[in-house]
Amino acid sequence: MSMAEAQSNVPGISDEVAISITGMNKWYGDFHVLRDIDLTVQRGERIVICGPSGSGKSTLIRCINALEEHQKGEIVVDGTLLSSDLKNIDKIRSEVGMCFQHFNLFPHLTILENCTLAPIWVRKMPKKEAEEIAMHYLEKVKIPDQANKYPGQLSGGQQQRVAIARSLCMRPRIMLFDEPTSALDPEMIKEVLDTMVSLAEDGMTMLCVTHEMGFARQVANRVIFMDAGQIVEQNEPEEFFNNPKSDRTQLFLSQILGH
Amino acid sequence: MSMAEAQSNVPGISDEVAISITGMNKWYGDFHVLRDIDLTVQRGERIVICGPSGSGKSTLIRCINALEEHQKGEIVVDGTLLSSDLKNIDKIRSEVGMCFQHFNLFPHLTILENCTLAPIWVRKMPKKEAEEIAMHYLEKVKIPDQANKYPGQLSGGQQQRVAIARSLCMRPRIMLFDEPTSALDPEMIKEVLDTMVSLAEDGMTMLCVTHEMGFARQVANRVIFMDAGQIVEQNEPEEFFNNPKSDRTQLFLSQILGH
Amino acid sequence: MSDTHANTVAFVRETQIPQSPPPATERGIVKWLRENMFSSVLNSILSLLSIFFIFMLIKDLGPWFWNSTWNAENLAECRELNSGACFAVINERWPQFFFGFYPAEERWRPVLAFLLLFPALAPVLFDKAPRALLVVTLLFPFVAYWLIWGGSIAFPLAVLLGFVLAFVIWKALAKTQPTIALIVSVLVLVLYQLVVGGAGLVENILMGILGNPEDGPALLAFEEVESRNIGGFLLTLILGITSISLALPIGILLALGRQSDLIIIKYICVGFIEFIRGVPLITLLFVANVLLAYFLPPGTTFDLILRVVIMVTAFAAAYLAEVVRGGLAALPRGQYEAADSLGLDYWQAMQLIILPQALKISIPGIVNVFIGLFKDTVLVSIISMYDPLGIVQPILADSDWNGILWELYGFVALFFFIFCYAMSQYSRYLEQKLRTDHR
Amino acid sequence: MTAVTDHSQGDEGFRLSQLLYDTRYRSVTIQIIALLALIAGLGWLLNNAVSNLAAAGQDFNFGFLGSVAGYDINQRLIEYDSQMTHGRATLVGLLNTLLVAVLGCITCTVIGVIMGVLRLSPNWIVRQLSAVYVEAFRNVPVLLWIVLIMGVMIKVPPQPRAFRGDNPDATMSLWDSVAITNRGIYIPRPTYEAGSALVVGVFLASIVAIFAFRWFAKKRQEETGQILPVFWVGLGLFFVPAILTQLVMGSPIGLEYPELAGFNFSGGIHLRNSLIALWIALSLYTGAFVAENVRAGILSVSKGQTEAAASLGIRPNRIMNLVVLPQALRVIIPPMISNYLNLTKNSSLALAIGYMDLTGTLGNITRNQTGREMESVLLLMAIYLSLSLSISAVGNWYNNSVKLKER
Amino acid sequence: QTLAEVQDRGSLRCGVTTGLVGFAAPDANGEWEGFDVAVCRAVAAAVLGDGSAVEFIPTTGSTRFTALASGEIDMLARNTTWTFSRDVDLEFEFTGINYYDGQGFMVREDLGVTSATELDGATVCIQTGTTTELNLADYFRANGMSYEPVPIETNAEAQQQYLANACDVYTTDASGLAATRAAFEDAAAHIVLPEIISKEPLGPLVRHGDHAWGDVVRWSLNALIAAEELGITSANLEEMAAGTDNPEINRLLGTEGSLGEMLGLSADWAKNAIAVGGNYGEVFDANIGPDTAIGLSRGLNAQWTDGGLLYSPPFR
Ligand SMILES: Nc1ncnc2c1ncn2[C@@H]1O[C@H](COP(=O)(O)OP(=O)(O)OP(=O)(O)O)[C@@H](O)[C@H]1O
Ligand SMILES: Nc1ncnc2c1ncn2[C@@H]1O[C@H](COP(=O)(O)OP(=O)(O)OP(=O)(O)O)[C@@H](O)[C@H]1O
Ligand SMILES: [Mg+2]
Ligand SMILES: [Mg+2]
Repeated sequence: MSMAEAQSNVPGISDEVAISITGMNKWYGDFHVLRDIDLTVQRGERIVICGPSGSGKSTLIRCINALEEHQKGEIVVDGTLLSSDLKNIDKIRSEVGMCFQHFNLFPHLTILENCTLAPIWVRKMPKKEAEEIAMHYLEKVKIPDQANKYPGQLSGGQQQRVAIARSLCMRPRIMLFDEPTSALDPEMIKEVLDTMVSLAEDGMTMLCVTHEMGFARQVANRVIFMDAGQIVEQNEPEEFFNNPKSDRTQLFLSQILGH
Repeated sequence: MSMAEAQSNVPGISDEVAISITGMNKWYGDFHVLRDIDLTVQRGERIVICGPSGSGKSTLIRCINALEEHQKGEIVVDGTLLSSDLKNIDKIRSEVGMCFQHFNLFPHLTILENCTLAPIWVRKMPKKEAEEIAMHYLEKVKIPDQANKYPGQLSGGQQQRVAIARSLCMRPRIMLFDEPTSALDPEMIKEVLDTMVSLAEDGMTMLCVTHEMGFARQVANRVIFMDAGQIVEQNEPEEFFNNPKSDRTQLFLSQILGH
Repeated sequence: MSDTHANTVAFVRETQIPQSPPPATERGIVKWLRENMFSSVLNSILSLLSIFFIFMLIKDLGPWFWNSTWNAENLAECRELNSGACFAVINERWPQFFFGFYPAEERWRPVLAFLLLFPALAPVLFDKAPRALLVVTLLFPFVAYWLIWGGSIAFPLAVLLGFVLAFVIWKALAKTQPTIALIVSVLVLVLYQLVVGGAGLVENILMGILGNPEDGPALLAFEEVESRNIGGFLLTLILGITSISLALPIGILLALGRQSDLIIIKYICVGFIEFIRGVPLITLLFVANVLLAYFLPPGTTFDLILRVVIMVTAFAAAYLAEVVRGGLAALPRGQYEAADSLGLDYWQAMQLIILPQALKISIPGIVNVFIGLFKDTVLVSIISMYDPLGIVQPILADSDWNGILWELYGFVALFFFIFCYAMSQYSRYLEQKLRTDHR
Repeated sequence: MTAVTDHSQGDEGFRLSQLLYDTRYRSVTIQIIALLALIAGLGWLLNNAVSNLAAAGQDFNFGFLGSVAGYDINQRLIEYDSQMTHGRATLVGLLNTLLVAVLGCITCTVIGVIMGVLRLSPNWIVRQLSAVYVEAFRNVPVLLWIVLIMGVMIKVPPQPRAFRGDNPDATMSLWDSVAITNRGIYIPRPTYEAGSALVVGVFLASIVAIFAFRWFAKKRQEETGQILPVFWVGLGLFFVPAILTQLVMGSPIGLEYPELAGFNFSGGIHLRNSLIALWIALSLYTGAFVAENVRAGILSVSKGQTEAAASLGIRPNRIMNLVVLPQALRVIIPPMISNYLNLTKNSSLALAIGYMDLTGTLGNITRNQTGREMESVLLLMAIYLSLSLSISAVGNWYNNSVKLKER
Repeated sequence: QTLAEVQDRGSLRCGVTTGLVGFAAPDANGEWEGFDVAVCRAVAAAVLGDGSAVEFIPTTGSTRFTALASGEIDMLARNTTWTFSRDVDLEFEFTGINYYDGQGFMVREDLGVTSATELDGATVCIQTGTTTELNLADYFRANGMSYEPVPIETNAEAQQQYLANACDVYTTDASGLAATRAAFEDAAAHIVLPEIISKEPLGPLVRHGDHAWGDVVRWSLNALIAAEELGITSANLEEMAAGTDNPEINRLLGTEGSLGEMLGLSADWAKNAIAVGGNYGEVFDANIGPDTAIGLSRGLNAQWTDGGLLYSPPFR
């Protein structure tokens, strides 16, 4: 556990464990997607996951949120064991926020309604209060003036920022991002990354699947490289990019950073 | 004539004019999309067109191929004046190949059939011969082994390469590309760009709408910047990227290259 | 060539070229005709053929319309007066076309109910209508029933009470246990209406207060009108509107069931849907007319209209389920996942996220089912109900109008055309609106 | 809903609340409740039926199908008279249903495809006319069309006796071969005399030849690239050889023309009003829906496909044949199948005009004459259900076989 | 128990034809009138004392038995032939005969046909689901003739087809033919052929097994017949009801004995029944008699005393 110890010295990262995954395995039918995943995430840690397409990055993230069920091993999120008990699932989901590649905003609701929906119906918050919170986070992602528009009226970058705000409104303690910028035009990627950086600065625990290596260098405490359903390498960003240990990582990095 | 002269010294670029556009204007209803376009392309020249969304890049490219008709001005392709004469249009289309952003492969035909369709029905080629040519170009784009699959079974990058091969099978003298990589995942962009580079090395005349600036630097003879339906700036790539003259170009480049 | 940029190494445009108007292409009728009717030889031939066809139609049908008669006692008189159509029959029999054999002096009641339909429908059809009108929508079924069938208001009130009761229970439980709340409230409703006889009990109490119209004058009571006497377009509308409004929720539930992971529920729904869709509506009407009595406890007879409504509803619901299923399937998976990841439970996700979108997508299909259902109501004429088509029979049998046909059928066809066309245009409007919505 | 099925937690022991809160048991609970409710409901209905039947002193058996029917059926595709059984009458009705369904499916497709293509025509007036056709038929009940067309059939054409006399009011059309009367249409019936086998043989051979030529043309194209005019040659092959043989052999295949005899025409084939009215009404009505599907199908092929083909230099009519239609078909076929299904089911409205289809025989006369309501209606539904299921099974099979290959 | 139901409900549900002028058809106001309708009204009057307390439920040849069996109607008065199988197999109870009929043929006069035996090859309009359909098949078969049946659902459609000459012959009960012919503009151009090919005793029927109700319907009909025989008319009804010296009249009208009580009805049940439209003869004359457009003569339907078949069992 030398690495975990090393990290706990970094300011903003506490000793508390936010997510702990032990011996987790997952199959789709006969296809073994995730194999023996062990991962411990400290509160306040910011982890970037990368790897080639199909390596199981999304699946890993989605298992943490119980969007997919795993078949073996344990996932403990914030002290709650992820089991088939609906109550536990609900508890975990309301502590874990998630942002998808394609934003998945609700197109029939305004931005504000998108953000207040879950607080009102899940947290049973009064509408007024929910709206105040929503406006607070919309300001944080710098689009308070779009609150009454519909998602279809915003650009992709704005939509992704709304998606982030929507998750934040549930005041999650952990945020998961699944390639949040890969569906965006080059001009819009920056807006979203900036938002994520500012989240990171606030000390939010983050797990982020992304290929934006600039972002990884800038904010990650740890970079995890996955291939064929396994964690192949994990390290601090500097080390990871400059001295990749495994051949597979080297190959991957050369492709990504290549052009 | 300094530029043309300069270019004619570059190996592979002849003095022959491949495309010449003079005073071309186009309207969609009342909307003036292209304004006074003047452009001369030498045989063997490789031109990259860039510019903000909606500036009329696609429209320009499509006018050259007679997919859209222009209302004023002249387009001469390979010595043939583009008029409403069907014969001229046919002639031009069989000399000009085009690749679309969304590939537009025919989903009900195999890769091989996609490639042989036009040679068989337009060039009235025997099937055997058409297939040989198709396989030749499929090898060139490095997917001969997929020949009997259907487009839906290939990845986006592979599909785009098939689209390129399909155009090449008609042995065009000019290739037009309309954002060939913008619908692709990062890892696949490289495959397609590589294919295009190798085309360029063979001396194909190319007009390419793209925002891949790496590609522009590497292969383009000239970069054209369009805005609001007009050509704002054109120059050799080095000059263009390092010393953009117009403010509009500077702004655009700063955004594109920003992150 | 182009000196503009050929002279400069790097071409830089300094000034903007202004927008200019499109070239004045020739306009006018001649151009329009050439482009739209005579663009090629084939098109010219087609145009001429079409014009000839229209000409023949007008030549044949025109005089029939121009020389029509609107006032006559019987067909013979019509024929004497004029050579064309004899619309006098419509003139004489229109009350039957509209109301069947509804008592003449009570006809204002269905008319009033029909007028009330508009405020009741407004909040459903147009999202700009004031929300307060929803109350009218909810009360409309009861008021309309009372107006059309008459009798004391006690009965509809008693039934309404059952719904209110069920709603209150649902509301109370829904916060904590949505699934159970739904089941319990439906159970309460069923128990109230059928088993315990709550409705009858309450009805009697209310009658006690208001007075029983059968014993003498009573408050808030109309003369009762038998289902048998209701006919014509009134019957069509009753069947159509009731079945449509019942079929929609049932269809949605069936669609959700069919999409469900729960195997047994899924197959129950699939079986029901496929069975209903596999047989002609007319056989279902046979069942309503003939077999239903066998499948109910001895002695329960209920109104033929009600029986037909049940069958038509089941029929439409099965078709609706398929349409809604299409809408559900068209939603990107991400919407379900986003809802899940926010912690919404199944019913919340359905109600707040999935259904509003799925229904929007399926509106054209839903309206098509409605149109089909509305048209299908004429099938009840086969089981000898006096719907607009059925009412033609006694007119044909009348010696005054023996031999008349086109006028009657034409009138009925016109009515259906107006209603169905209006519906399909409305769905087009919605489609259009939803496509541009939020963009 | 997704959740974890990790059975290592089973050792906590089972709590009742898990029935509701544990995803593993919750679904089972709900399903069992639903199943119980279903069984209870069905049981209740069945119980009622049994006791009602008992109370009415009736039993439930299909023996009546074996007893003598006693009624006549005017249109029969197989041998039938009033002394045969109800079962036989049912079969006659079923065949009549199939007849009108098959005829209707063919014509509605032809009408629908033509109208659907015309709706996309650049010709304004044609577009408007086909729109009027589609709207008129889609928005008026099919039953009304059936009775209306039946009315036309009865009232407009001349009566058979109008053909009688030296100076008749009406004459037969198409060189005295077809009689259109208000009792139906009489068309010639082919008669086969000596030598006719040869004509038929030549005709069959020329059909084989058409396929052979197509095969040859394809091969030729593959080898040399030359494109042969398959359509015109095929058309010629279809007609010319058989007609030549017929002429050379001295017309061995004759036609029996309908003639006035007694009250009616006799000889030839009699297409009854009810059949024609039902056929026309169903075809026109369903054709309107088919037209919409065809239109939607053609529109569904994205513009990019046409553009890609155009940019390869392919001509517009070839683009239609090679690129657009093959793709549009995949969109058109599924709704087409449900149109065929609807047409088949709507053919049961034959009842209204006395066409003796399945509903007319089993569902109406047999049901009434025997009083076996329950049995006949259930049997009727079962037959229609199996008809529908087989149509959709065939449709789905076809649909799957042309489905686009996806990743 | 039907009797109790009817009394509870306060109205009688009576199944009639969808429209056959003279027998049962709604007029322009939706008022039903006709010979069968009169039977319904008489029963309603007997049971409820009010001849207008009837709901008329139109049925076609193919829906009528279902309606009765399912309890949708209390009785069926729709020129229905009394046959063995309907009585025994279908489990209905015929409560008497209100019209002795037989199946006949109607043709256009200018067809030149004078006998049914000349109908070989004719096109015949026939209502489906009726006994006439079966009789027709038997008749042509027995005489070795062929015909082309044109099946139709209702009398009105038959009329349309026949008038348009889509069929040469219309066949149904002779009474129905007369009624149909009467509705024609040019009734004289059509003739009813002399052959009557079947016995068609028409009468009201009820469900089997409910004998109390069957009795009520049976004796209401008999009351009308007996009234004619006994000379009771709507004109002299009140006078007779005051008491006469004929004990049978007295028993019938309830001034003597307790027949009404035995039926579970009031004592003046028969008086009410007769009061609606008069006795059988009056009903006949008013709806289908020689003075009406339908113009049927009494024929077999005369009282037995006049050489007809009408013969009411004694009220005793
Ligand atoms: N629902 C599913 N059923 C079966 N296989 C699946 C399913 N979802 C994903 N897979 C497979 O699981 C593997 C891992 O998928 P995953 O989406 O986690 O990869 P990823 O690393 O996120 O890739 P990408 O970078 O393309 O998003 C892939 O091979 C994929 O094909
Ligand atoms: N068929 C059309 N009808 C009307 N306007 C059109 C049509 N096609 C394009 N336009 C408009 O013409 C302008 C130029 O479009 P064009 O597609 O050429 O832009 P572009 O530079 O290729 O943009 P992008 O980078 O988004 O592809 C845009 O404003 C667009 O909205
Ligand atoms: Mg992924
Ligand atoms: Mg573009």
